[in-house]
Amino acid sequence: MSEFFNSNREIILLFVKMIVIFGGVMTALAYTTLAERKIMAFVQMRPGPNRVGPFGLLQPLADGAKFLLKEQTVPGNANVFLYYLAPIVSMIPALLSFSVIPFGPDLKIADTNVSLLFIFAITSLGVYGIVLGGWASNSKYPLMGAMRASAQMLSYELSLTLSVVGVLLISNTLSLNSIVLSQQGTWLGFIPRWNIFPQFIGFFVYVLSGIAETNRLPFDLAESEQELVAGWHTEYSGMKFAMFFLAEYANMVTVSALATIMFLGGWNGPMFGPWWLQMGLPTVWFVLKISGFLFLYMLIRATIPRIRYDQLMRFGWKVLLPIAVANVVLTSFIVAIS
Amino acid sequence: MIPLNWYLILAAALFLLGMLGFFIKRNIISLLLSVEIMLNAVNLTFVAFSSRNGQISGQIFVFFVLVVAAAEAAVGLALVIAMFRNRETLNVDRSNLLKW
Amino acid sequence: MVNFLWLIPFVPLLGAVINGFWGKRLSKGVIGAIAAGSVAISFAISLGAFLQMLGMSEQELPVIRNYFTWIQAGSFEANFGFMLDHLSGLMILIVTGVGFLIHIYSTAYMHEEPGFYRFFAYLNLFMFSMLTLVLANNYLLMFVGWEGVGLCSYLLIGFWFKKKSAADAGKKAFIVNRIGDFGFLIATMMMFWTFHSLDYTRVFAAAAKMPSDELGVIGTLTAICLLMFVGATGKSAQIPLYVWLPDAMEGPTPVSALIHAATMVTAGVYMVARSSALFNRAPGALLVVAVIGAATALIAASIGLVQTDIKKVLAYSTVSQLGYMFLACGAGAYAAGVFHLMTHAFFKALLFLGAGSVIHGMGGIQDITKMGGLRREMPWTFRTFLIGTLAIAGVPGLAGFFSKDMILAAVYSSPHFGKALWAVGIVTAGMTSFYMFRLLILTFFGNARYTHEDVHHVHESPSPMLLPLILLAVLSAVAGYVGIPAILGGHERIAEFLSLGGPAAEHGSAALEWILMAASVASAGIGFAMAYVCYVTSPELPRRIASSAEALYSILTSKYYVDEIYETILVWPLVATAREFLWQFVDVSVIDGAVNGVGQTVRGLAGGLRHMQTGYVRTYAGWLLFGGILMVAWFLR
Amino acid sequence: MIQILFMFFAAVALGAAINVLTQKHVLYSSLSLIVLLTAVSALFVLMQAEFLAVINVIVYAGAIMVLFVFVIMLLNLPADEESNDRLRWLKFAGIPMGLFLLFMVARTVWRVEGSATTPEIAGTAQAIGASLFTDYILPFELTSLLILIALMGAVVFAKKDL
Repeated sequence: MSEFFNSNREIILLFVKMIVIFGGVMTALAYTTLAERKIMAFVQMRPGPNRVGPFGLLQPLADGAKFLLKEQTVPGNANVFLYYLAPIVSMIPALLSFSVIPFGPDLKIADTNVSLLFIFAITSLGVYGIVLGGWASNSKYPLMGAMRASAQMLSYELSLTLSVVGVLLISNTLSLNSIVLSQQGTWLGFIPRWNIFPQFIGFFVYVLSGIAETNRLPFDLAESEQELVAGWHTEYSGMKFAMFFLAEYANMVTVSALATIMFLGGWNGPMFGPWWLQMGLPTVWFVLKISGFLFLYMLIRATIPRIRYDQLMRFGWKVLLPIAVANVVLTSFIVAIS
Repeated sequence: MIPLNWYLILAAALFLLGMLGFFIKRNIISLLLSVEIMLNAVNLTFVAFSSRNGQISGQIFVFFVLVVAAAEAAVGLALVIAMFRNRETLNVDRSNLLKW
Repeated sequence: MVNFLWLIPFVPLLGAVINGFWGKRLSKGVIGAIAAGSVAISFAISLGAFLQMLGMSEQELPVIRNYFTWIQAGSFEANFGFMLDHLSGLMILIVTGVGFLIHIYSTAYMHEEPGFYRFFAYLNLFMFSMLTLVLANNYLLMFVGWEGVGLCSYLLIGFWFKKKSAADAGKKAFIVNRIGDFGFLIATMMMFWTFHSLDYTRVFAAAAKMPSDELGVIGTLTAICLLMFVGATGKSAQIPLYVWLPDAMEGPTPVSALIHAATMVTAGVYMVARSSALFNRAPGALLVVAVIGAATALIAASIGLVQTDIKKVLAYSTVSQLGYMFLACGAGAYAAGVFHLMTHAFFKALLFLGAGSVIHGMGGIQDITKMGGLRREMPWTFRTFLIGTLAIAGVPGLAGFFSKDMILAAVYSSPHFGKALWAVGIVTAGMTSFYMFRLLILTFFGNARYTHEDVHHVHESPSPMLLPLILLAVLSAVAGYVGIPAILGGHERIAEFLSLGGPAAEHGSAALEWILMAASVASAGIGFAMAYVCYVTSPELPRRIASSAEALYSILTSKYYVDEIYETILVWPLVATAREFLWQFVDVSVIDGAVNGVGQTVRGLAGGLRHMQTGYVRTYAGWLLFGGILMVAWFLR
Repeated sequence: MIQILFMFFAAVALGAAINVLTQKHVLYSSLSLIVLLTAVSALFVLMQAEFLAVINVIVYAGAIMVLFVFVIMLLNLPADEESNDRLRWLKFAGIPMGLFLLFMVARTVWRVEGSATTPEIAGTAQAIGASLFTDYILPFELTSLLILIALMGAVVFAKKDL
């Protein structure tokens, strides 16, 4: 037995990491939904879910059970194959991107020298789930939602990608781990060397595009309840709907994690205590930063009204994209002369 | 280590499939898709040769092929939309006015 | 001032540019001021440069300024550069001085013309070209000026281009000049072939090392000189290319005065004088120059005897006088030629301007048989015209006398056919005197032969026209004093000044010179006497002579049928060949046939091939594939 | 191991390509093409061209194919009808000829010997970028021009009142 462990240590370690990360992520996603509902309730001065377990803490489990037990409906005239395929296509990329995110100095499944691009590549595939879901439902609201979503995600992907180019120019690598490492230390002894300070324009663009990219308010035109019922997943129910739902939250977490890595120093943070604490602290910092980010997301959702579709497009192409490009030019200029 | 031949034959097969598609399909979007298959086959050979000959140039060319493919898709699809608006069909055999 | 040499041509060019591009929007006063002012500046600079040059020692001369390399190709190099020496200094003074006066005159004369700005743009452009011609330091740049003046001459002759005769005259001048220019161009090429340079200094230095050609042998130098002289005959209206000059009188009168009397037509003389170093080594060419000059002088004068158009008389007179100048050059007396060039510029400009004044006063009538008695209406014109006539006729004391006398003396003592050429010169002088006094008498004396229906109000010209006349009259009177012959106590300063050495001609004895001078004065007197008899005392005499010697008279009035002969032997065959062969056969059958044939072939082929264009995308892709397979097959072969 | 991966992805690519051709509806063809692209990207990874693999997915799958799918949805196309035109027999002539051609090409290609001595190079972003911005700077700039022209062309073509 111990021989097996010794000879296959790498692989076993990898499997352990995978279980830890995905298990953690899935749990976290479930509780993110609860957190969102709670925060929304808090903002709107109502209690929120508080019936299932203490403070409603078991609510996600109840939700999950409900999703599993619901009847699987398929609309008439729907394209059944694609109808079933869509949630899977949505879910897989959303989870796949976690495989390269470093949750701590060692707590990562893989780190390639193109991790960042890998995440962009994977998330760019996420749009297919939405598009296919909307089209396969053979229903007008989902179709419109899907069209909006695809156009919106294509548009904002540009500014999203361009906004991090500044960071790349500074840190000189595409590996997420190296980017985190490049943000270690401090300026003047107390300001952390986070990219958010030199790259505040990029951060600003990134946050806005990230919100749009994940179809969150105020940019949730693809599923805007008041116009399109529920957008592309109007016709979905049960577990298939849950997968869309989880994919959306997973994307939120991915975007937040990326923001943390790119701009907020990743798992960097004050280190103290005994070795076992030091092992866990980076992950704690990382999760805390992500949580703060998610909190920002939810706060924005709760407070800012939805904008119109043409405004959305105009904002993306005429405001964010030029700013992102200008930021790239400015940064490269500064990098070049320094 | 995979022999270069394997890649080349795979690429040739893909290219021929793309070509075949171009000849037997009627939907203009299918034709564009076939062209994309052919471009991918070519990309594959480029990368194969680049990796095997230790020269980065092949990968650069793939980069350019991607750019051309993007441009082609943009213009091609715009044309598809225009064509569909005017003729209510995407069958290339129905659009044959431009002849002698 | 020699440092501003380049300004001399370029100020008029600037004037031409301003007037040419924006003249339409400027008022006539401004246009005239720009045109005349630019020439005045040019004249002032010329004068300054000339005076500065006089103060220079021999070693400093000639002043050469190379501004930039104009053409460089292989061993060939042509600079854009100017050269100032005594000859070109004198020339620029004549050109700018006379030119300035004529510009002043023109502002009044052309005042009613619609193309006022155009006229002055051309005139300034002409000044630029002429000054470039004169100042150039190499033959190629001279050629540029040469062509430039030709162009301006064409433009100005055809100034009234709506009149067919004027347009035709312009074309005639241009085409005839092309023949001469062709000769000049070939001469330039031969020169480069022989001397590997076109710069005056280097050409002359190289020529000085070459042996002189024998008389009667056409060596390289002789060939070059003869070809250059072909150019000169075109530009300076010598036999056989003189035919354009009389027609050129279709242009405005100031143009006739400036271009076709005073300056441009003397370019040939200038060129021969400039190339004296070459001509001196080609006695055969010199002889040809002399003979052609003498023949032109005689024939043109004889035609002038019977002309009735005031400007035509002066035109033939010009041709004749130019012949005189070439006669002098041919005799090796370049200085005399240039001297006559200068005096002629003054009095002929004066005569033309006077004629213009008359025409102006007569409201456009040019026929002297319809004039008469104008000296009362136009006293100042008459007085100046009289001085001009006396000057050209060779009355002692006036400019023409000295220059003509210098020429005749030189010709008499020239080695080849000197006496015969002298005799021609004397006869010509007599004829000149005759037709000039005939002109004077018919125009200004006797009774008015015009009716007041024809001419409403004969009037004296305005002062801007009279002022140049008076100045030119003064110059015509005194210009000769720079060349007083030795026997009259002078030094022939002009000859020393120009120092253009010809073949050594031994001066005759003082007695001989007296005799020659007397002969020339006598011939002038005879001419005057005959004119007086014919047109004052017995006015019916000319008609009787004409009827008794009808054949001769008709030959003269029809100008020896030269135009008709040219028409028959040159123009008609050309036109016929062009029409029947080049047009009807070569163009229609061969060229059009080839073009149409190509078109038909392509069309036929395309008619077959177009069926390749099925309109199906797949077919095109198939052809593409086919081509690709061919290429692959080629590489795998 | 790597051979197995190659075989797997090659099979996926070929299968996807065949599926592109055989599908009646163009949307399925598009989706199949995405699979093909992903497989080709995986093959790129096998050849250590990671950067290109990722770029291939981003550009092709993430943008170009989205555009295709978008257009297909926009036009709401029906499945291809079986048109009975004069060129129908081409399909049946084409397949054997294509196979023959494949055979010929394969026979030729089989003799190609990759020089095993030269080391495989990794297609990192750094290596590609360095080459792209030095040796290929002019073509690179020209592609931007090409993209701009294509952009304008697309805008013009897609206008309503063409």
